[in-house]
Amino acid sequence: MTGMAVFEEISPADFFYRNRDIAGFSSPSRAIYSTLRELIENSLDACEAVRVLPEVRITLRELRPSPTGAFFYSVRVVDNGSGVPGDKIPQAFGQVLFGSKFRLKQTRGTFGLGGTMAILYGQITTEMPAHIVSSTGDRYIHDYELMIDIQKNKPNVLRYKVHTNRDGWHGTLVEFTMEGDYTRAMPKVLDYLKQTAIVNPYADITFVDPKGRLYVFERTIRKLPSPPKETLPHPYGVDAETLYRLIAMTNTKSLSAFLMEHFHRVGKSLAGKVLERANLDPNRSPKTLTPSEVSDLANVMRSFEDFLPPDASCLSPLGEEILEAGIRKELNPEFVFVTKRKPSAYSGYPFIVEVGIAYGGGIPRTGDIVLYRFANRIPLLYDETSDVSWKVIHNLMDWRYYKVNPAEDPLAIIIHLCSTKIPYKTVGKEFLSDRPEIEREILNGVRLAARNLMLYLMRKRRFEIGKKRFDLYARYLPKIARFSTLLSGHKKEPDIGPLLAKVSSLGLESPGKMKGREGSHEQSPKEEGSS
Amino acid sequence: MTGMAVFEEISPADFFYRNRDIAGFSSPSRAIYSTLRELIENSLDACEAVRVLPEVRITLRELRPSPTGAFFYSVRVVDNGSGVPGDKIPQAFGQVLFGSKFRLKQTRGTFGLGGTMAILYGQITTEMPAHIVSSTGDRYIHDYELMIDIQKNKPNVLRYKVHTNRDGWHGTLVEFTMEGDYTRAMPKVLDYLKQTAIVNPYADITFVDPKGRLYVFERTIRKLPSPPKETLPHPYGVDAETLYRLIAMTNTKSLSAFLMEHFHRVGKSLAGKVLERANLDPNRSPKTLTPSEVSDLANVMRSFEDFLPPDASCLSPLGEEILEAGIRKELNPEFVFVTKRKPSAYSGYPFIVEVGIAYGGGIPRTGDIVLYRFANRIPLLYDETSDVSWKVIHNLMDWRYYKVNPAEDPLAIIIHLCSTKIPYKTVGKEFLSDRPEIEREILNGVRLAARNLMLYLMRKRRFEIGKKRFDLYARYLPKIARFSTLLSGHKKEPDIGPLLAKVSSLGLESPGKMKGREGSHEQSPKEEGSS
Amino acid sequence: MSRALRKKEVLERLKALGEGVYTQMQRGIFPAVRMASRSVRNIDYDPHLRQYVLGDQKVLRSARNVRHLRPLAQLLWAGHVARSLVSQGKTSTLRDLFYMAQADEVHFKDQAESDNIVTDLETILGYAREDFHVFPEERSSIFGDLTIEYTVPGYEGRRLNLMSHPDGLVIGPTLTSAEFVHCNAKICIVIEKGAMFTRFVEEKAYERFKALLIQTAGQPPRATRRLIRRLNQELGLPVIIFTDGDPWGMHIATVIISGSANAAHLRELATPDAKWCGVYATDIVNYKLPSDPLTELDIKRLYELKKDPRYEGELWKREIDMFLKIRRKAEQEAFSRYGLTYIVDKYLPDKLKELAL
Amino acid sequence: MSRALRKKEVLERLKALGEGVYTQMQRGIFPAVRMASRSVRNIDYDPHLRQYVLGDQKVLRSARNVRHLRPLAQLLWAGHVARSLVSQGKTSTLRDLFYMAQADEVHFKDQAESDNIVTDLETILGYAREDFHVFPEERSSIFGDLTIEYTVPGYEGRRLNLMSHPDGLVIGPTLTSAEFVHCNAKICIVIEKGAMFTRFVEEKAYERFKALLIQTAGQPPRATRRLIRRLNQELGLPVIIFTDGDPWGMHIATVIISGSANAAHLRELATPDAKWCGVYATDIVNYKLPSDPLTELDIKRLYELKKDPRYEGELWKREIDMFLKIRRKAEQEAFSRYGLTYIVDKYLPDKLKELAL
Repeated sequence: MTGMAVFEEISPADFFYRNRDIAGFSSPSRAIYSTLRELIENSLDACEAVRVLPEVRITLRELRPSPTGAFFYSVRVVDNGSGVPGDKIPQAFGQVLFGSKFRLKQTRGTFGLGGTMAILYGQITTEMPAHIVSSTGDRYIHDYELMIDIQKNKPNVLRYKVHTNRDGWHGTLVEFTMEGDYTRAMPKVLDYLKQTAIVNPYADITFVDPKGRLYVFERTIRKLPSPPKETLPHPYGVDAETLYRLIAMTNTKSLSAFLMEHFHRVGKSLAGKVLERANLDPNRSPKTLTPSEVSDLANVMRSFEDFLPPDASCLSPLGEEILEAGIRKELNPEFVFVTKRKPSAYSGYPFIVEVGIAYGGGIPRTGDIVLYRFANRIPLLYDETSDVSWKVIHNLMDWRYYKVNPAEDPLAIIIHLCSTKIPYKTVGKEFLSDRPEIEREILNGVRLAARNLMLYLMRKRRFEIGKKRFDLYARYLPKIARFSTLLSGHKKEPDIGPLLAKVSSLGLESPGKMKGREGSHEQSPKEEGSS
Repeated sequence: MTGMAVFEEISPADFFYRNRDIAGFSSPSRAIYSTLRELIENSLDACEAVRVLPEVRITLRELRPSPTGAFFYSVRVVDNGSGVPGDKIPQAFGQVLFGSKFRLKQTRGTFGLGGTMAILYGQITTEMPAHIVSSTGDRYIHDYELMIDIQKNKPNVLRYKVHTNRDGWHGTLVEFTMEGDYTRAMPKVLDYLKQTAIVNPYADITFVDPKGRLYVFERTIRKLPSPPKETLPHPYGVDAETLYRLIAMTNTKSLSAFLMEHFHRVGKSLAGKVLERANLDPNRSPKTLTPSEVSDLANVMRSFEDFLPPDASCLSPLGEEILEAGIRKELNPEFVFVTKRKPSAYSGYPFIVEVGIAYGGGIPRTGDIVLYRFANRIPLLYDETSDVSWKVIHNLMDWRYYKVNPAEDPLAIIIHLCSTKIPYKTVGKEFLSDRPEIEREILNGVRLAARNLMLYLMRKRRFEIGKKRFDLYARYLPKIARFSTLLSGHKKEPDIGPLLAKVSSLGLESPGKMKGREGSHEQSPKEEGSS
Repeated sequence: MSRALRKKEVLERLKALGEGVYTQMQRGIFPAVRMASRSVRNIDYDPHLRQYVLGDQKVLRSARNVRHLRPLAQLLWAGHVARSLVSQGKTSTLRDLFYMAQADEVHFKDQAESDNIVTDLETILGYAREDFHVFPEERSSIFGDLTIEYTVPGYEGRRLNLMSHPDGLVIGPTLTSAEFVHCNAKICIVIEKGAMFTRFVEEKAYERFKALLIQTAGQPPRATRRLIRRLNQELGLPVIIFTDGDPWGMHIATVIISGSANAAHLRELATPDAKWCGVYATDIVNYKLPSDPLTELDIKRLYELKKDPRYEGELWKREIDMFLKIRRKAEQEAFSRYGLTYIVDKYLPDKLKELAL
Repeated sequence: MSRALRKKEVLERLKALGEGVYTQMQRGIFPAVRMASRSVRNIDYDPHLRQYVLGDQKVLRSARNVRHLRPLAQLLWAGHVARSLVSQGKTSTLRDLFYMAQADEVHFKDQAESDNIVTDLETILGYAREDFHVFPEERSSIFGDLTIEYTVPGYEGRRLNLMSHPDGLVIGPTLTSAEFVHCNAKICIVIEKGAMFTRFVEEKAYERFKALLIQTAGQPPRATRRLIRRLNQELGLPVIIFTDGDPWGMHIATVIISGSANAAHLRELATPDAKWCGVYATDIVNYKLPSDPLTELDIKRLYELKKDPRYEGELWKREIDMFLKIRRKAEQEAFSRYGLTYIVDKYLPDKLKELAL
């Protein structure tokens, strides 16, 4: 028999090396964008982790042309964040699927791939080591040069030095070379930075691009969003696999204690009810459960109606003040309304939706609503039409009801979703899948925002109408006086002064009041002779 | 300092367990579709690997409602393919990133994730083991029950039996339980099966769905596509990382031999030219290269102009005969044209594009072209508008030039890309990224197909015109005779017999010939008095 | 009512309009003008008068309402212009009026707006705009053995027999305001199209049927409708109307017979005893006329007519149903398939017999 | 050429057409008819005749070409109908013709097709369709001190003075075929619109300027163009043309003066000495007329006119450039902003002086 298959195993680093398209490194221009983005997001996370107002300095230098018609660049990002402990640095930057982002806590990155993928890509395209300098603010600054052993998925340290940290500096510097195409990536990169500034108005970001141009995104508010807390899993998100893991590691002696200790918002009485429904003795040791009992328990937990929704303390929304500051700073609109929705949950993961609407001023008329999408403070730039927000705005909203014309009005909508787990559809982190719970919250937020915009526009129009009103009287009363005088054959025109005075002082009935039987005659003009 | 991150490592199985959205298991209905698809594709690959006409039997049974409002199903797929060697079965079905598909050879699966992900998903949702029976056609049939240890990414064998293989059976049976929603998945599943039948007309596929309905896709051609061969990497696709690996494992003693032995289509003279360009001695041992020399060599190889394009023997296109048989079988059109493009390459990966066009007959008028996309004989069903084929058909083709109206004509276009590496944008394998080389081949194929359709439609019209021609003479000559008689005042009408005889026997000049100065008067009618 | 008397009354009513507004303003109250509403809900068919009339609902144009300011100013201006035209014996058109407004800095955004104000003025005065000398631009024409005497300045007392010019005489302000002196015709045939009018003249239908021929060129202008009414009322001529065989042709006849909803505020335009004599839907069948399929718009129109009180007679009902059954329509010229003289030699005598005329 | 002679020649040419086809068929060859091409490339402006004429290119309608079969049959049918009309002294319209075809089972897909065949027949015969008694449906009208004598059957020898009816007399087949007997007018004023025509009558422009007034109701029908030419050629009346001030109004004047490309196959329709007297673009400026912005279509049309040889005179160039400069247009009625009589009291005398008439 011929053609027998050969079976083999590959490492995760090797897998992503072979399939780098799916992580956002499909072309030189995309690679530049993805690299900057991953590094900036890691920096911002590292700052917020230690409650420091972020300062991120980015430098991209062009080195020489590459053989494929693109260029080689040196990329360097420095932040004032938490820093990485010296002994973790090699793995954190030289091993795929290693990192600090696998817990149930809101962070920007999700897959634990980004930073290492960027370094991996740089290594593949230039075969040069990466340079990492970091300190957690203690007495030492750690300084590494390393490469990734792709087949083994292990870091390979080429050089390691320790410096004395005289100034108590904390933060991380990442520097490496890579192939890329900045010219083509530039619009997206600048767009990304601008949008990042919208949701991080408390950050100070500078970027020196390969042409030597300096872009500054200044801090306009000195308030950080409240920090997220780590949380236990919510029972709704549990499956048998999770239960197995927890049973293996628990120290609890009874099922009742097991549920209370390892799950979010489960108290004694709720634990009892759940176990009763699952036909399990609350005092039994969790270690004694059979596979089918584990499976039953998981099913009961997922379908039990009385759990409280997950606590949102593990989330860190921007808050209305920060979001509004960011929108005003970067978009400079005539009108802004922002709203933070109450916490909600999907599949046991808590989330909060924040919605902003911006009208007029610096918002351009593009023939459509300008949509800014953010997930855990990351701007989402690609594949807008696949995103649930796009669906909400274009398919679910009836804008006519809010007297808004998306094709004509200068309008921007800002959607920020924060969650312990963002439901991306792809590793490229570009758009959200349409979970019904999230869709509903976005829709309600956009509705509230639209309602407030409508009220603003109505007030604005009312004011303008009042101004026009007097002008109309001043224009037409003299004519009515003149022609009625001519028609009736009087010599002297009547005095319109008293009537004009009434208009300006008393304020006549509003136009709306005159409708009905005695209203204005609104028959439309017709052609002579037709009927 | 607070909020210090905790660093940890996770297994690949764990990574996909936590992020199953990205592999196509985002909802119960999507999970059913992805599961069937992965298993069927594995089966077809296994049959073709041993040049056997595929017979695939699929059964999906509904077991009971699930707590989330969906259902539990038993899924079972049996094929007559190569089978898996007994000792490899646990890893092949119980370990993520293990499989037979990591080599440079055209296969349906790409990521080596599909089958195991389906089993993993079944285990997560039902906590039941999977049942695998397989034989390679030798004396033994291996029969396993196993589960996946997700945290360790290792198979956990619960039961193992060996049966005697009396009938020389070879093939694989996979059976497990899972949560799903067949009712919602049904349209996509049936669409998938129909499209699979288009590109596999040599396969016999049956499907019994949960309602007990039997769907049969019969074999209509007994010819298999020529088998793909494994191939060496092409120099254009090389990077420093690949070079490192090859240097580490090579037995060659000189750089010249190294290049000739490990790369596709590199002979002695080409190897010499490449090494000269890289300033390297052809007789030097590859093991002595420094990192920067490796990097330089990779750059030279990627930018060297004189390499032959990769050989396509590693590819297995359907061929025009099979593709046409598949289109006729499932779409039953009035006209079909298929074309296989010459092999080409992107980034060192060879590929072949096959294009079919089908017109009329069973093709519905939908107001747009019906597009069927295939990659390595896999139908692509989702996200059509993101695919490069969609771009070609809607943005790059000027259909008017081919006298085709996509909004009115009943038209289907079939695009099949085969390659050792399909450039998917996502792990979900739904659409192709727009590599310029691929885009160009698709465009040229569609153009050729459109040109042939245009010729067919023109011939068809010409035939119809000929038929009408005689009728027109038979109708109008008598009138001309009558009115000219009346006008001239003659008594007897002229005999039109000789003229009619001329029309039917001689065949007059074609209408096109009469153009020019003495041509028909084509002034359009105008209103009286205007000019 | 004599022409002189009409003129006097128009002028008096115009003055009263001005006086009312003037007095209100002098008293320091926001001036308002009340008039009958012309909204659809206030238009009723009067079976006694056999035409549309306005009901009792009124609307108020009041300067209290800012949206009424401009129409009120426009209305008074239009009154002022009407007064000048009538006193000076000049005529004008709706379009002239639109432009004249600019001289007085009264703004109309388009002619539709100024036309509507003229209709307001008609409603308030109870007189058609021809009575204050605003004429339409479209013209119909007439031919036949009727002698008229002009009343316009410069032509007073001069007479003309309307058979003088076989191509037809234009029906304009001078003919409309002329008196009838002598008539030898026994019937008035109103024809929708100029070509058919010429055919009737050529085939000497005016002699054979002792007919006055009028061509309306589509929907007849009001001046023509009033002339037809006068021929019927003053001279006692029966009137028959010959149009294309489709809902639009039927409606030309109906507007002549029963007036239009648009002119419900006016009297003396309708000729209730006039008869429609074709082209009927049944003619299309009986005469096997070349025909075209009804369009969707035609069919929609037919269903509207079914609900219209003016279409309650047997004839209307029968023909509407037949149109809807055969779903086809035909033009007057369709009779040409039987030769040019057929319509006068055969069809018209048939029809007169059928209508017992 | 006298009317009787014209008639004889028309009949002879019709017969020749039939004879040619008949003979070819009898010889067993596919019949063909040759005629001057009316394609744009074959239309030239003849500065001597001062009108468009056809060049030397010919087209062949040949039964060898299947696409010519139907038009050839239609052409012969149309010739047959023309012969019947002329011999019987009847008239018809383009629309009648379209329907009459059905009696003879000759199919036209629409009236545009049958109209085009009539134009073919005109080209072959060298006579306008009025000469074979096919008249348009649109009508113009006339007023002024001209006495005519009818030639149509039944009215032969009868005379009429065209001042008989101040609303105007319709210009139809009988007037077109009448002879001029006596004329006291010294000028002919052609006016685009009916309302302005009435204004001229009312203001007695016909007395003050000794004028014949003609209203064209838009683009004048050919019968009216030929009448204007006859007034100019036979009676020596200068002709001035007064239209709206826009490219379309200019073109009404130009078609009267120089003919249309559509009728390049015909002579005796143009009046090369007629003058356009407004509304000019410069009038809009000088008289500060109420005006509207030019539409895109207007502007496109102006650029077309710039390239048209009929617009080579100084006046045309000046006005086209001015229109393009001010980008505005005005209607004739725009003069009403200065009151209704302004146009006759002030504007027209100014213009006559300007044109030295």
